[in-house]
Amino acid sequence: MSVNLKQGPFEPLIIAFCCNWCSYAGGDLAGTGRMTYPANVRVIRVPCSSCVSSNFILRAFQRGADGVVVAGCHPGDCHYTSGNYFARRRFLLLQRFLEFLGMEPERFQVHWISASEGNRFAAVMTETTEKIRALGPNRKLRDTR
Amino acid sequence: MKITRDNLCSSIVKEIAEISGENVAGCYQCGKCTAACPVNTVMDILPHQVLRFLQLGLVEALLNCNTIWICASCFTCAGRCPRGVDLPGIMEALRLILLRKRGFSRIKAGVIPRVADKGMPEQALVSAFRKYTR
Amino acid sequence: MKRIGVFVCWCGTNIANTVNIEAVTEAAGKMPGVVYAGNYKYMCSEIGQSKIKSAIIREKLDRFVVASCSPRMHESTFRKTAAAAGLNPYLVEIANIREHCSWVHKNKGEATAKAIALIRAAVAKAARDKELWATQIPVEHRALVIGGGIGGIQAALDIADAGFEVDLVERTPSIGGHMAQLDKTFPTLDCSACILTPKMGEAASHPKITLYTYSEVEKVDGYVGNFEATIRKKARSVDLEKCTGCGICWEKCPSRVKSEFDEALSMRKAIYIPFPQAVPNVPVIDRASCRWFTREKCGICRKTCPAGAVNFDQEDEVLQKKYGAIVVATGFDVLDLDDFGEYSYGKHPDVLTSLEFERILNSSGPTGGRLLRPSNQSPPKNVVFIQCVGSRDKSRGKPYCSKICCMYSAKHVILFKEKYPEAQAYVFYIDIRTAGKDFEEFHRRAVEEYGALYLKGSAGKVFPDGDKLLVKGVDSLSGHALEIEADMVVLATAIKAKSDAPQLARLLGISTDTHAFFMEAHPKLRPVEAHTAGIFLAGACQGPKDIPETVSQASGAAAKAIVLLSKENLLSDPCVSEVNESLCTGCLACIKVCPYSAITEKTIEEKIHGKALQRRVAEVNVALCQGCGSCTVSCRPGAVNLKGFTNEQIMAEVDAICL
Amino acid sequence: MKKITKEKLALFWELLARRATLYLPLQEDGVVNFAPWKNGARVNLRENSLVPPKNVFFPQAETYLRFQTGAKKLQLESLEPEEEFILFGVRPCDVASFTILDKVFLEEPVDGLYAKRRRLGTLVSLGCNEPGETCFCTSFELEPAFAPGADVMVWDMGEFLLWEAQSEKGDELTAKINELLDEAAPEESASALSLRNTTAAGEAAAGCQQEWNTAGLQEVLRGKFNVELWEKLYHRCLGCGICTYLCPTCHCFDIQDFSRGLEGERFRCWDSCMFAEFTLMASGENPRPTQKERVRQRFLHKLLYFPSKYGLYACVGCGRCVRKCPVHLDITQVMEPIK
Amino acid sequence: MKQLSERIKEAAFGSLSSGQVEMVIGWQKGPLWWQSFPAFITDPGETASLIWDPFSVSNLNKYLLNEVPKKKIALFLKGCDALGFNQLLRDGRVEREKVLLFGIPCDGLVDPARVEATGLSKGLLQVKKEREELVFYYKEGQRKAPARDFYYSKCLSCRYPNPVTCDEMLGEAVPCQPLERFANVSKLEAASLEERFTYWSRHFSRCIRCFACRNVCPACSCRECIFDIAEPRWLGKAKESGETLFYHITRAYHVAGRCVDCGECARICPLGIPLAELNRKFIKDINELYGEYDAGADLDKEAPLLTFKSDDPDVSA
Repeated sequence: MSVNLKQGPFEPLIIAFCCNWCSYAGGDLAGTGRMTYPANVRVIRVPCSSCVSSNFILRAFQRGADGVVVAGCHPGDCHYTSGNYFARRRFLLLQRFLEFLGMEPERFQVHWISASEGNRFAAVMTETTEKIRALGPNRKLRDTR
Repeated sequence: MKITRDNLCSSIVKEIAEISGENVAGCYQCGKCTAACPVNTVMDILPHQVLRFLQLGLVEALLNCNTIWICASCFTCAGRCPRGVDLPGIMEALRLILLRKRGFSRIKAGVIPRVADKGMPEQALVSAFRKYTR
Repeated sequence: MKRIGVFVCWCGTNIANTVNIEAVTEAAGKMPGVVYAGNYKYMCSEIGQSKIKSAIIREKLDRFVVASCSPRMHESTFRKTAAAAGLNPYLVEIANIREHCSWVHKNKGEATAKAIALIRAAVAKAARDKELWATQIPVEHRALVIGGGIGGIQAALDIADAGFEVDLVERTPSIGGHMAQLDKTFPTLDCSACILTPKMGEAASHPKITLYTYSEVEKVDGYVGNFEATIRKKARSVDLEKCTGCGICWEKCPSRVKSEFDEALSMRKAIYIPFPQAVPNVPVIDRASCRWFTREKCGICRKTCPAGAVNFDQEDEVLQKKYGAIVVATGFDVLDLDDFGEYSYGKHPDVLTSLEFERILNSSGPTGGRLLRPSNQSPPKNVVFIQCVGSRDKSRGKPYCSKICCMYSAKHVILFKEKYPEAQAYVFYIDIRTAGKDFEEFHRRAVEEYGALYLKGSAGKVFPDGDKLLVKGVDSLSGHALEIEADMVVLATAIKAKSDAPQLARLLGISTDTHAFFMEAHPKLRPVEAHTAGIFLAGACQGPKDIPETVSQASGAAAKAIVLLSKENLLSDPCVSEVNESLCTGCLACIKVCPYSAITEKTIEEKIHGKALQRRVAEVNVALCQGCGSCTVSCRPGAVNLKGFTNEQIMAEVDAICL
Repeated sequence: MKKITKEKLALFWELLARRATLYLPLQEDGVVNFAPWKNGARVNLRENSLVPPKNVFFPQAETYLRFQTGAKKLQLESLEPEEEFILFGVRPCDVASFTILDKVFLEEPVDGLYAKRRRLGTLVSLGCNEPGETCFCTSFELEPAFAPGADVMVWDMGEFLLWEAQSEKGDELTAKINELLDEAAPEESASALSLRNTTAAGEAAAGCQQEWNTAGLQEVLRGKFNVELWEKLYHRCLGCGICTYLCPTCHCFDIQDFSRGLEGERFRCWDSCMFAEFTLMASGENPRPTQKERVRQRFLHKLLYFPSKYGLYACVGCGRCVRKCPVHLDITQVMEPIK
Repeated sequence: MKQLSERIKEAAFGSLSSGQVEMVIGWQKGPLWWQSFPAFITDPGETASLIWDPFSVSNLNKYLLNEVPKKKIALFLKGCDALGFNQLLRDGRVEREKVLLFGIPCDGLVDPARVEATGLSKGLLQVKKEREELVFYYKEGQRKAPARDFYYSKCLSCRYPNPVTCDEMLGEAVPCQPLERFANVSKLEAASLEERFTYWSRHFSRCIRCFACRNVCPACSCRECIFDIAEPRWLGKAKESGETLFYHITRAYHVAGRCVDCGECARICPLGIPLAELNRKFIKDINELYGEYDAGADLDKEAPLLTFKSDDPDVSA
């Protein structure tokens, strides 16, 4: 079994957890508007950004993600009113903690993208992919098997 | 500055309303008159301020300003006023009070040759005299 | 082993142009658990769906994945397809290879690889799908309305008219609320009492409405469709049945106390009705000021009551009632002006709040409608109205706009000028906000017809000057600092939430905003619902409102309640959280993060090493849970899982998508 | 007997490491553990390692099978260690622990992975000059400064190390590095013997307070499965794995799979009888439901079950558990009341 | 300390013999100078064996999770233990009315490693504390040294030397002179990303997953830990750096906002991994971002991860 680092020029793998009501819909809108962003991004749909456990984020890194994005409704706009406020605290602490352990902070990002922000969705995904491409493959949490 | 009902409803305020036929209370100070006025840059009290002064009963300040004389009665302000206030009419009322009641003359025949250029139509001079003198 | 089917949709050329359908179908066929993979031009079409149905039967599929457009588009379609083929509809997963793939990527190789990854994740998730069933929750066909102001009255009437029983609980001795205190209403200048009292009477006599005045809700348990409320009927000391409302008792009563209804501008008796049109027209004894109760002397009311209705021994009565829906219409309070010393409020009798002014204007008020200066009973010639007292003031007051002050100040100007045409009204305002039908016109009338001088700016100081009040203010339009000699000053005091709103919120399990107004479930789309299912909001308890808004929100809340009450059973979305009790430690962190108060604690008994032990665990109320999943993350051992999005499922998706 | 002066050690490590992977007690952040030597590593020959060197023969986790599942066929590939290595600086107690592990892993059915590693490794033992505070190897009739099971025996004599091959493998290794070894003078060789004698004279004599009379312990413990002592003893156990993971003789393991899509690998990894899930069955049943049963198991396994089966105690008196148990469940003490 | 020791015996005897409690949890002494360990006593006659000495470091309150008393259990709490007790209380893991708490003011405890580092341990028989000094007893005689020189570093930065909760205080309150507790965190924060990664990788590479750090932690009180659960298996058992990192991130994250900073995780780690610094990073960040919060002490405040403010700092990059 390989270490899952593909041959050829480095193509980052970005896993994006998107809340169903805003960011996933924003992603849909990016599609309907035929905007483009790199195919490196793969989206997992969750009901709310507050439903994204650090376990999933770390798991993605272990299993080969070079970057992880969590996207949710803008603060104040949560479909469930308060979910993203809790998420905001959880993720800010996690982000700073990962940085403390020596992970590049760019690898774990949180963005607020509304259902109407298809362009923002595409822009965030493009930007993130480019940033991570520049950083190179993540080896720090990755399972070496 | 003290504001009293007497000032607000002084006879001169009533007279202005009577001459112009306008209720200055109609103005809500959006400032469109001033914004539209082609000569606002040379006025010392701006058109909307004229109305505000009247709402506050501050007539004397208006009788001493240059605005009422600079106003050419082009009616741009009146045409654009969302409240339908006839500001040129009020300007006219202020002028009339000065001219009729106080014997004020804005221009005197003696200065005309100096200020008028040669091409000025006589009709303009005549109407200026009608407008600016007793 | 699972038997998973994968159906790849071309979406005409929408997907097929960018994604290599054949390659994707082939790859899908090799995924773990997949026993069939096929593709078709339009999966969502009748033919497409029948292909799925026949494959389910032919291949004995026990779940399937559709790789197509966004699940937000056709998830429900394919769930129905599953149901039609005899599969539980929650055994379907969608891989979004259109919006999230073919439409946003240009390179066919990349898009194909990504489509495969997305399908792999969906397959991994589907393999862990479980059959889910909506639960049925019976509905108690009765409503509780808390608050007997115009909002509560309207909601109660609407619900009752729809044929459901309503209990209307009001804390004070009479229904009517603030509206009963008002003289006229803007912008029509209808007499407030004239339009309110018929409604009060209607509520009192409605066969489906039970009034509980002088009563309070003490406890609410249960959940949507099945609330159980504890109502305390405070001892009125007067028998509701026997009393005829003749009024002899309060005429004879020797104790005088400041009238709450008249904003302390008049005196009432210890046995009293708050105002002449009170409903019910039955007095209460205010035991704190009654001589019988404080000194055990007197008893005049009991002696004089021709009906023998006075009963000093009456005790509080506590009722337990069941309800399917609750409408909260508890109204508002007026801001306390202790922090606004510059207005001399409380120091000079001629400085009044708008509500006090309203009482003075009112013909049934303390002055019998004669508008006179409280200090010397002379007619006022100059009255200064100051708006935004405490509103839009983030340092000493409330940062929000109280919304009704611009309009009632205009109304006050007009009423004042109607009484004293020769007098002058001055209004200090910061902005004039007259959004409402006929509102701007009404305001302009105050300015233009009634000659009120509106001064843009605020008053900085109000202080006595002889027998007058000197108001120092500014007209920021002309840039003049002003002084006005006034006979009266009326302060448009900010509206605030009821001071005990947070307690009520806790009791109901709903939330309040930063200003203690009750929070609506969604500011735009669910403005009359509270977060907690089955609880609805009406009127100023949710934020400052005028009468028509209150009435319409009350009708909206009533309509929502009626929708709920008219159902025999509620069907709940099965994608809700569930607690694995054996893993649950009972830390109850989940309760703290649940926006819907859907999680409660319960005690379970279990045998550990032969000993029966009791311990607390979390319990999800499926009727209240909306499926956000916030609780799942707050649970460290993962004892709480969101059905349809379990930890195991998301983890499997992560593993699969990262391959 | 040979010797090597300490100045030459750096060169010596380099030479050894060129022959095979060289495991040495290396110090990092104040902790000494056996690890492959690399240039610049800090070798500590004074202290015994914290984690016993059993992990060189029996790693904490080792993959031994790779698999690939397709739609129909299953492909398997076995893995086994290939690399020769030298394990230098193992204390005699830890060398004795290999004898115990050998009983478990080398008797039928033979554990191929362990057996292969035993074949691939050359064991160089370093005698102890002075017992540690928690040492009690003499309680098990071991010699602090002599390890019969080692391929080479080494003694630290201050300025130099004495080197004596004790097996064929030891001779081979000696031959390979002969260039750096000098012949020891007779009186130098004799000093090794005197060191053996002084240390063997008893740890008590050398200032050690841990002396544990294990005579007849096995007999005493027989039939003590249900005594009340266990009821009292287990309370303070935190249920962590320190004692078992730091024990040179503990050898329990678990088998786990790791998979990534259709590919995967199977590995074995240390497990600890102190953990609740060690005996947890898939049904949810747990035959050792509380820490009491687990603590009892650990002590009885070492001192009763193992000796009953193999004829020797599964404890070598290295003192690691005594030193590191956070609640001082000291094996030398807790058995006293039973006696 | 002698006095305190006596008071502990008295308190234990009193509460057991009066029938007020059915078990007392305290400390007993082993044969070696540093061996002080938790003791569980049900017989009043055995209370004389209880001790209090500079090595009574074990936190006793977590044992409450295993015991199911019919009546009450009495136990002794130091300042740090009291914080942990409150956290267990908050997590609903102990019932207040089932315990009788004796508070012990504690100005610091001795780290045997520091004694060893000075060479004082050779032939050492006993260590006693006399006022501000430690007295080291040997066969040949005794030596003295300032006590604070030998304290655990966690004790030197202790901010709650006196228990914040108890039913009865044994002994006088001691002064609190904590050293800056975030010094190491700040130092690491100032280092480069790679330096930090190397630092933590080196430390984590030693981890043997004995779970002692978890088992000793008063904030880790789950009935079944996420790391032990087989389905789904979050933490594999391989010796993989990624998994070890997952373990340490998750352990620290799970106690974020709940860690009482007692430092037991770092003290207990047999491999010397500075685990408390991970917890302190969270504490420091929480204090900076959401306002000072002392888990176990600030009982009127909501735990920082279970609440929010609408104007919290944003996480968006």
